[in-house]
Amino acid sequence: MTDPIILFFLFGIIAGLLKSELRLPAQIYDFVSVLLLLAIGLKGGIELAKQPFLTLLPQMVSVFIMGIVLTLIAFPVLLYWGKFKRADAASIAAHYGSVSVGTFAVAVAYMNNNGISFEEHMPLLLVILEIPAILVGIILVRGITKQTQWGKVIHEVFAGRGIMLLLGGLVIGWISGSENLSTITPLFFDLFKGILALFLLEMGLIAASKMSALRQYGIFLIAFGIAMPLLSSVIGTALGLLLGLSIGGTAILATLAASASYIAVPAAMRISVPEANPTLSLTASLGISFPFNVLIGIPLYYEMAVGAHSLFALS
Amino acid sequence: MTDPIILFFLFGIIAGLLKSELRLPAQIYDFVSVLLLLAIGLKGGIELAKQPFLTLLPQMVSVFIMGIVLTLIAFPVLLYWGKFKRADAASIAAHYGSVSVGTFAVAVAYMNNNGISFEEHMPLLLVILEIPAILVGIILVRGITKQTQWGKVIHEVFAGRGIMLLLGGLVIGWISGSENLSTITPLFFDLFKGILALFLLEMGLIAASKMSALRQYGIFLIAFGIAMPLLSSVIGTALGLLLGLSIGGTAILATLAASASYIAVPAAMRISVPEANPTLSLTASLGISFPFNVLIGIPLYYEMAVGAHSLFALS
Amino acid sequence: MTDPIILFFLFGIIAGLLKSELRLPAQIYDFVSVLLLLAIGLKGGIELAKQPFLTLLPQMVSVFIMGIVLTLIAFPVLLYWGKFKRADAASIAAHYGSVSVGTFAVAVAYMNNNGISFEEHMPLLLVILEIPAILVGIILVRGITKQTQWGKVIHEVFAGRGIMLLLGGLVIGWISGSENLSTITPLFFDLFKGILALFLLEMGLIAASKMSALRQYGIFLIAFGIAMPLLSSVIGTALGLLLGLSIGGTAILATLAASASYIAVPAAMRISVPEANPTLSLTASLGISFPFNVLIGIPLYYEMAVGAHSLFALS
Amino acid sequence: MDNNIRTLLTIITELSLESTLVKELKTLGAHGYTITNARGKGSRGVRGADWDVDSNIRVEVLCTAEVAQAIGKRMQDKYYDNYAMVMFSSDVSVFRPEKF
Amino acid sequence: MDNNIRTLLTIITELSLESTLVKELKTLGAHGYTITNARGKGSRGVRGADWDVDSNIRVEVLCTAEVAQAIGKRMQDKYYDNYAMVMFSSDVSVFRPEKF
Amino acid sequence: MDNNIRTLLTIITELSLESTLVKELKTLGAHGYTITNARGKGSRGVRGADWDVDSNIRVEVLCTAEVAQAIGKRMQDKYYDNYAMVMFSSDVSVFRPEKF
Ligand SMILES: Nc1ncnc2c1ncn2[C@@H]1O[C@H](COP(=O)(O)O)[C@@H](O)[C@H]1O
Ligand SMILES: Nc1ncnc2c1ncn2[C@@H]1O[C@H](COP(=O)(O)O)[C@@H](O)[C@H]1O
Ligand SMILES: Nc1ncnc2c1ncn2[C@@H]1O[C@H](COP(=O)(O)O)[C@@H](O)[C@H]1O
Ligand code: NA
Ligand code: NA
Ligand code: NA
Repeated sequence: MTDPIILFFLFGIIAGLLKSELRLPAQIYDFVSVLLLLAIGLKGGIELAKQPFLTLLPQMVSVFIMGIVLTLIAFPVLLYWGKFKRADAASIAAHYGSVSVGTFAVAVAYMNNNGISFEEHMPLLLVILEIPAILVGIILVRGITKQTQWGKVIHEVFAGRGIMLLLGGLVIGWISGSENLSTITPLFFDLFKGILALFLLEMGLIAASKMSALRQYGIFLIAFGIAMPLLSSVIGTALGLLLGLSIGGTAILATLAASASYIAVPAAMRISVPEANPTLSLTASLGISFPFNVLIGIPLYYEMAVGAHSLFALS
Repeated sequence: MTDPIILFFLFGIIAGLLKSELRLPAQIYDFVSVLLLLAIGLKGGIELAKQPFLTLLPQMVSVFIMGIVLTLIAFPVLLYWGKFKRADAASIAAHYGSVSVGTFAVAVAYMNNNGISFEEHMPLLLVILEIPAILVGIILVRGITKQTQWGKVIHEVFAGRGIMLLLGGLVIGWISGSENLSTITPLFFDLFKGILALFLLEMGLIAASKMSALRQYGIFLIAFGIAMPLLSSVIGTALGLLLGLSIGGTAILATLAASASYIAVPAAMRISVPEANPTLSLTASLGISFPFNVLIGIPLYYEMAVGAHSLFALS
Repeated sequence: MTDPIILFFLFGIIAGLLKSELRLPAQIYDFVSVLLLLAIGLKGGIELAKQPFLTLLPQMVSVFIMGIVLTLIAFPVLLYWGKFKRADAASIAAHYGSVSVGTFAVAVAYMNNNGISFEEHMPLLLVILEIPAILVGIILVRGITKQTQWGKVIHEVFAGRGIMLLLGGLVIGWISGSENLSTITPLFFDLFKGILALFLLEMGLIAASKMSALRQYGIFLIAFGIAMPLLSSVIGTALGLLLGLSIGGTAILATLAASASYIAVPAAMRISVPEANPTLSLTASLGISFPFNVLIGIPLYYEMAVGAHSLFALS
Repeated sequence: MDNNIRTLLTIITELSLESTLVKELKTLGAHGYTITNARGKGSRGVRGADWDVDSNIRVEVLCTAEVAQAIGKRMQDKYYDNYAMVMFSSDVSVFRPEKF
Repeated sequence: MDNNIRTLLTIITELSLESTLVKELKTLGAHGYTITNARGKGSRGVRGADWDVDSNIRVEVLCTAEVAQAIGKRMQDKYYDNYAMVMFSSDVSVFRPEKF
Repeated sequence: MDNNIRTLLTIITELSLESTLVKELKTLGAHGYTITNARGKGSRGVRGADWDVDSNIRVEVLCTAEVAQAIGKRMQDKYYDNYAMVMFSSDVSVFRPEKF
């Protein structure tokens, strides 16, 4: 039985393609995404409070490296096969080396819906995975030269709204622990699924608007927008196994790998690699990969995790 | 004991008439009404899932016809007694042949408050009743000529935000069924009354601004704004009896008949019958009929339903 | 253990000082503060319903007088020691003679967190305390002359959004009583702490922007922004004892006295004493006193209340 | 400098007309437009933007004098009588005139 | 064409002044106005529109040169010294000049 | 009257450029600016302001002709090729010219 939040997403896409008058003011999008980001951060932070931070270091490091690897895989593909300009190839690659919070939230909902347990500290890995791709993307264009203002870049990355709210939530959740947060759970946790439904409705509307741009970019972008997530998910699954994650955790890590950023990376690229055409990367990320992951990918990645685990008899 | 949401409405009216600084940004109105429309649609959809759709067809058809009838009754009254221009008469008539979601929500709250049961699929009838009046209104002005772009009109009607959200909610609720929706109920159902209170506060502010325009349109509009709902409610009650609805259901159908649109119809008329003065119809619908129905009408229509049912010994 | 909402406030301040991209649209601020003001009003109104209004008259009158006294104490200090222009001294004084709803909400949260009971009708005193300082502030500048348009001033004061919503909530809560409001509690009461957390996040961002203005106004303003609340809290505590309030009630009254307005008073001063520089008063009130009260003051005032009560063996 | 003078046409009208208006602009040869939300007062009374129904939009179009003429005429013929609408134009010097 | 030239007066000031300003405009003979929300920076520092208190409005008034003069004078006399305010005007050619 | 003529420079560009742009304006000698949120269409397609990423801002700067020139040049050199951007200017008569 499909989760209703998926139906909200489809509803948004249809309403968008029908050119309906259903447009929601940007402020509603802001409100909804602020709640989601904080809630995800808080959830992760609560878990961090439960275990010694250092035990997570290996996971954090390897996820950081995965972000670099994914970007370096996508780049040549886009440059040579896709025949994109260097800046565009690097920018798109960075989007796919990073993550999408919305996709992550849907994956979490999928696991909860099907009663699949997973490592609850995933939001921490989510935050970490946002970052390396951005740095790699910039280096691929600018090289490691003096004149790149890395200070500005770092600020750009961490001071962005998305990461700020995730980090803020993580730290607050971490310091407070779950019982202290109980008084704010009605807003951040009880409403979470409903807010996510609204968010997906808006994402559907936005995705639809990007799809209209699709044909002008041709078949390669579409192919890439589907193939890359699939490839990334395999890498994510493998890493999940290496790190000894549960089936659910492996599936979520695969989803993180497969997801493409549409908040942190676009913002950073716009400032640091302005010559890259943002329509290209957002069309791929929002017009193709986001719908693909939400509608088809996540269940697929879960099956993959199940298969892999049984294969290696880890669970 | 009056329902607090009614007090929120009165509060809004008073704050408005006092020319207070209490103005809420349109985006809050948008957010609140999006939640209401989706929630109402979802509620209705859940019920549809419980019964074979076809059994509702008679109700749907007769309600559609009622919409036509109500518009055709209001039109000549406005044209000959009201001495309105043809376009204005048709537009106002269309408003009263259609429905007001806000009024419906208050009626539902009234029934719940007094523990009165009713057919839960009413939102379906709500959506259907929105439509015929618009088409009739346009035909009354343009006639059934080639040059009316019906395609555009139909799109205008169904692609409007209000109907889109109601339909979307209906379909999602229908497909999902109640237990699947349980995860999003905290936002859409538990908060419903509170959100409705905020909505009525805003409606009160808007109604107050329309009231100030009242005197310049004189006594006839006021009389019509009260008499028409009363007449319509009788027709609605009669239809409720014919359809064998419960007392609660009859009262709600009477309320639907009595209510006047302020979202779908104004939007459609603005595009399809632009020569009609929107201030006229909105002053009547929001400045008079909405407050009348919310404050006086609904309990009255309920009494009427009780009386009618006992009269015809149906319950 | 610090209340998480305090962490949200700190998070806002830090994000602000880091010049992060974390800026929330004003409409979110509006939505959040509307919910807070209504909720606080409703809470207070429910309590009023429980006791004969007249019994509260002594408290209301003495709190009103306290508002006048606090303003008259602050004024000469600012005028002679602070060397401020008369208009500025009067305006700042009015801010400190009045109250801050945000600070009040945090104090209430503090009491609940630590299971400290207090007189639940405090919101009534909150509303009353908002007003006298404004009138005194204006008189200090204009004198009691004919040409002051008192009608306009009174309207300005009561028609302001903040007081309107508090009063509206109070009256609705009073009329309805708690069981009638049960249907809207999920939005207004269950979400309260979470909404307050969001509100404090925004206040942190705003406070940070005011802090940057601090150095240009120098040490006196900073000193005043901390000393005045401390002094006021002593007066508030004393009055609490006189009125025979509980320990919790005394602490809250001390907090009310110590808090400085940033909504009602600035708005009124801007219209009635425009020559007063709003940056001065808001820098002190939001940049210094609000953070001081929220982070340090409230626990301090509670200790003071405990001490005072034991001293006079009242409890 | 002359060759970079273009007409800035500003139309203030009802939000409900936005999608229709945008289509018209395209057919009349405008290469772009900018829209901001607005509220206001005029012969049709106060439009306070409390909700979509009484919200205004402020539409700016940078174009050649001819296109501006055409848009003006179309507005006058089709929309003036029935919609809250105000229109005015002035010459501005644009950068990248070839765009407009 | 000359007879359809009017003055477009633009006032950028504090949101808190809106209701007062609107009353003034009426008394000074303006037939209408258009307001958009704005943020900005000037001699009184940054006004970032993070909340009502530091929000700006951008008010446009289409009117005759005389009315524009009168409004300008009133602003100068009553509001300049105490409010964040900037004002400028230019001639624009309006459609339906009789409206203004 | 001449001595109170200043240039009103209007830049319509991407929201994401706001903080960068504001810094540039300061360094180039503008004493202030006014920003309103906008949506629109141009050579880079529709920017519908459905979310921050495709939102526009409309930036107005009152300044001397020289400063306007400098800003125009800087925009042309650094931002034109890579950002959705339109820029135009006109002369307006300002009150309190010393401010700009
Ligand atoms: N004299 C004016 N100056 C500036 N804006 C105006 C003026 N008259 C009308 N407007 C704007 O144009 C809209 C429609 O005007 P009207 O068609 O006269 O009702 C109003 O809601 C205002 O936003
Ligand atoms: N040079 C300028 N160009 C454009 N807008 C300005 C300028 N100076 C001030 N403003 C606007 O006018 C408001 C008030 O200006 P001020 O009174 O100088 O603080 C500012 O917040 C800006 O929105
Ligand atoms: N001809 C035009 N008239 C008015 N605004 C325009 C025009 N062309 C572009 N714009 C605005 O400038 C933004 C960037 O334009 P562009 O760089 O051509 O995509 C657009 O999103 C519009 O808001
Ligand atoms: Na990825
Ligand atoms: Na009806
Ligand atoms: Na105080």
